[in-house]
Amino acid sequence: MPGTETPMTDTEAAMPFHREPRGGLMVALRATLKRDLVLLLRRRSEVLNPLVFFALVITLFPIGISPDPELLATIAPGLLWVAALLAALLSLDSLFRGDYDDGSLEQLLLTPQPLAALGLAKVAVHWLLTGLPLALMAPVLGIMLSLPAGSYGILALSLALGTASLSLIGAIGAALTVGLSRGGVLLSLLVLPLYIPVLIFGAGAVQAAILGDGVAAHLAILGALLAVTLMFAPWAIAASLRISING
Amino acid sequence: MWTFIHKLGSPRWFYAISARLQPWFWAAAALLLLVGSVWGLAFAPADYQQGNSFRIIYVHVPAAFLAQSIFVAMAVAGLIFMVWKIKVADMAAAMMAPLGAAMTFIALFSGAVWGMPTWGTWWMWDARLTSMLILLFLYFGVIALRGAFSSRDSASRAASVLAMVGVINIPIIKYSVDWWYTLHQPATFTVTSRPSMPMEMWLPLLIMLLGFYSFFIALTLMRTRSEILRRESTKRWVRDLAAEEA
Amino acid sequence: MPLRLQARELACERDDRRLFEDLDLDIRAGEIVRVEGPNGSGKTTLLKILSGQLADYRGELFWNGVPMRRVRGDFLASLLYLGHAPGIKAALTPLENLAWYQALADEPGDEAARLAALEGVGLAGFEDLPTGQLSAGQQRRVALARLDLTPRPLWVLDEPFTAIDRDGVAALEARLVAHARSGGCVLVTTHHELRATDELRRIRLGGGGDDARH
Amino acid sequence: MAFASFNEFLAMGGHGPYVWTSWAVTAALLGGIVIHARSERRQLLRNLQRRARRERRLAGGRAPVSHQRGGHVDDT
Repeated sequence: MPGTETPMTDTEAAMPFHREPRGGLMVALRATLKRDLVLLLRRRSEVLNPLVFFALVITLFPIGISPDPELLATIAPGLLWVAALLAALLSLDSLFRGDYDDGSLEQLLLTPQPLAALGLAKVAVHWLLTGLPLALMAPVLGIMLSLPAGSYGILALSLALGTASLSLIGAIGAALTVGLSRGGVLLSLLVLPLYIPVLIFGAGAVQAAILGDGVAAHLAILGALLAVTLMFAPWAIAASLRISING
Repeated sequence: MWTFIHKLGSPRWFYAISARLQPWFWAAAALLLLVGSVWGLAFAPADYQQGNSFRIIYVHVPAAFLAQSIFVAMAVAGLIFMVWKIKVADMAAAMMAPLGAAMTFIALFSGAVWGMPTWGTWWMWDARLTSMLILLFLYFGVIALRGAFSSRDSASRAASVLAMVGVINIPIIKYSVDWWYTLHQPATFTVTSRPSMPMEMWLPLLIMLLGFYSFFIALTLMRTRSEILRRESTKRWVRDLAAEEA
Repeated sequence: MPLRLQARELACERDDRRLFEDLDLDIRAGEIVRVEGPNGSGKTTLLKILSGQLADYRGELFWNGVPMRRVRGDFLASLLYLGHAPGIKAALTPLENLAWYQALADEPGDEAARLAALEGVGLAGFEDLPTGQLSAGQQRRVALARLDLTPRPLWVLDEPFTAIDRDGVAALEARLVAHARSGGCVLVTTHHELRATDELRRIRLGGGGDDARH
Repeated sequence: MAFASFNEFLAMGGHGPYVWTSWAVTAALLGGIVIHARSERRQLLRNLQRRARRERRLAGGRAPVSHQRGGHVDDT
C-alpha cells in the first residue's frame, strides 16, 4: 500500500457524491433498447436494406436457374433460408460500428452495469429490426418461389427463431471486427461457418413441413441452439468489445 | 503452482526447455512416420472391398484427427493466454493455426482423391468431408482475424476469443452436419467409418497417428521458438543468444 | 475525504513498446491532475488504465485503499469518463443523448435536470435538434453537459477542451476547479495550458527528446 | 509384404494414381512445412545478428545500448 492511510475496508464510506444504485440494470437496459430502436428507426434505410436485399437475391434465382415452379419449389426452403441468412449478415457490420466511431461504445464499457447484458439489448434490437422483418417477409417470397402450401407458417417461425441465433453469433463477429477499418468481408468469413448448424435445422424444418414430417424436433433443436447461444454469446460479445476498444 | 505456471510461461524458460524436448519429438516423428508409411503402404493387407485405394487412410485419418486436435489445442492455448496472460501460449497458438489449416487441407485433398475410386467422383458432400471443409473455413477465419489487427496484442486476444468460440461450435457443427447427411443420403457407404479393421491394418494407422502428433508437437515447439525470437527480439537474452548461435 | 485513487509501480507495454513504468500515483479529493507528455507517451493509455478500461498493465491500482479488482463496480459508479470521441449520437437530439447517459448512470430520467444541464453548457434552444446539425464544439458541449447531469466524484477527461471556443474553455476550466473545491477529483489531459491554482498538479510521462519518434 | 513385385506395389492394384497423389501431396506439404520452419528460424537468427553487429558499430566500443525508457520505438 502506498501512502500512509490505513486501507479502508468499508468502501461504502462517506463519499460526497456516492448514492445507492437506484433503477439498476433494468433502467439501463430499457434506455439502451429505446435508444437503439429510435436510432434505427430514424435511419430507416438500414432497416429496409436487408429486406430489399433479401427480395433481390430471391429474384435472382428463378432468373439464374429456371422459372419452372416445380424445380423452384424443391429448392425454395434452402434458397429462402440462405438468402435470409445473407441478408441478416449484411446488416451486422453496422451493429456496433456507429457506437464505436462516436465513442458511445467506450461509455458502454464504463457503466457499472454488466456489458454482456447491454450488448444483449443491442442484439435484441438488431433482431427485432432485421431478423423478425425477414421472417415476416419470407412467406411472401415463398409464394414467388412456389413454396408448397402448409410450410409458410413454419418458414416464418423457423426464420424468427433462427435469426435470433444468427444475430447473437453474428454480434460476436461484429464485436471482434468493429475496430478494423475494413472488417466487412472478414466478418462474413468469421461468422458464416458458425451459421451452418442454424441453416441446417432451419431449412430442415421447412423441408420437413413440406414432406409432412413432424417439425417439432427441428424447431426444438433451433430453440436449443438459441438457448446455447444465449448462454455463451453475450460473454463472448462483451469480451470481444473490450478487445476491439482497448486491445 | 503460480510460480510454476509463470515460469513455464516465461519465454526464456520455454526457449531453453523446448530446445531439449524438440530433438526427441523430431526423432519420434521421423521414426514413426517412416515405419508407419512402409508398413501402411507395403505390408498392410489390401481391403477386401476397396482394394489398395484404402491405403489413403494412413494419411487421411491422421490428418483429419490432427486438424481437429490442433483447433482444440489452439483454443486451449488461447484460454491460457487470456486467463493467465501467458504470452508463450499465444505464440504457440499463432504457430498452430497454419499447420492446422494445412492438416485440414491434407484431409480434404486425400478425402477427395479417395472419393474417385470409391464413389466415382472427386467430391461428395459426405458428412466428414463437409465438416472438414467447414473446419478449414474456421481456420481461415482465425488466421485472417489475427492478420487484420495492426496491434499484435489486440490480434492475440481477438484470435483467442474466436478460437474459443469456434471450439464450442465444432461439435455442434459436426453433429448437425452428420444429421443433415443422414437425412439427405440415407445409408450410403462412407469411406472413413469402418466397422472393424483387422489388426494389421489398424496398427500402422495408429503408428501414423502418433507420428503426425509427434510432428505437430515438434513443429510447434520449433516455430514457437522462432516466434519468441521474433517477438522478444529487443530483449537482452535474445540478443546474447543470437550472438552465441552465430 | 476518502476519495483516493492510487497506482503502485504501474507499467504498461503495448506491442513491445514501453509506454511507462514504475509509475506511482496518489490522487486525492480536491485535486486536478493534469497528465502531460509528448504524443505517444501513453497519456490516453494511462487515462484508460486509471478509468478501469484497460486491464493490460502491471502494477496495482487502489480505489480508496482497496485493490481495484475488488471494487470495480463501486469505482465505476463514482467515475465519469470523457474520451477523445464525445460519445454523442448524431441522429439523436441532445436531450435523447443525455437521457441515455442518465439511465446508464443509474439516474432517474428527469427531463428538467437534462434541460438545466444543457442550459449550463450554453445549449439552451438546441435541445430538440438532431445533434448532427450542431457544430463540433456544440456536440462536445453536449458531452460536457454530463458533468452536471450525472454527479460523480472522479472525472477522467481526455482532451475535453477540443473544439470548444474561448468562453467555453474558461467556463469549463472554472467548472473543473469548482469540482475539485467541492471535494471532487479531476484527471485530465489537454494541450490547453491550465491556469495554475492550488488544486492543479502535473504528472509528466515519457522522457524528453523522443517527441518526434511516434 | 502385400505385393508380389515392385511394379505391383507402384500400381496399387489399379489405384496407384490415387494412393500416390494423396501420399505425395501429404509428404510435400509436411516437407515444405519443415523447410519453411527451418528457413524462418535461420532468417530470424541472421536478422538478430545483423542488428547486433550494427548496434556494436553504432556504439563504437561503448557498452551496447539496451533499453531506453519512454516512448522509444525500434527503427527496425
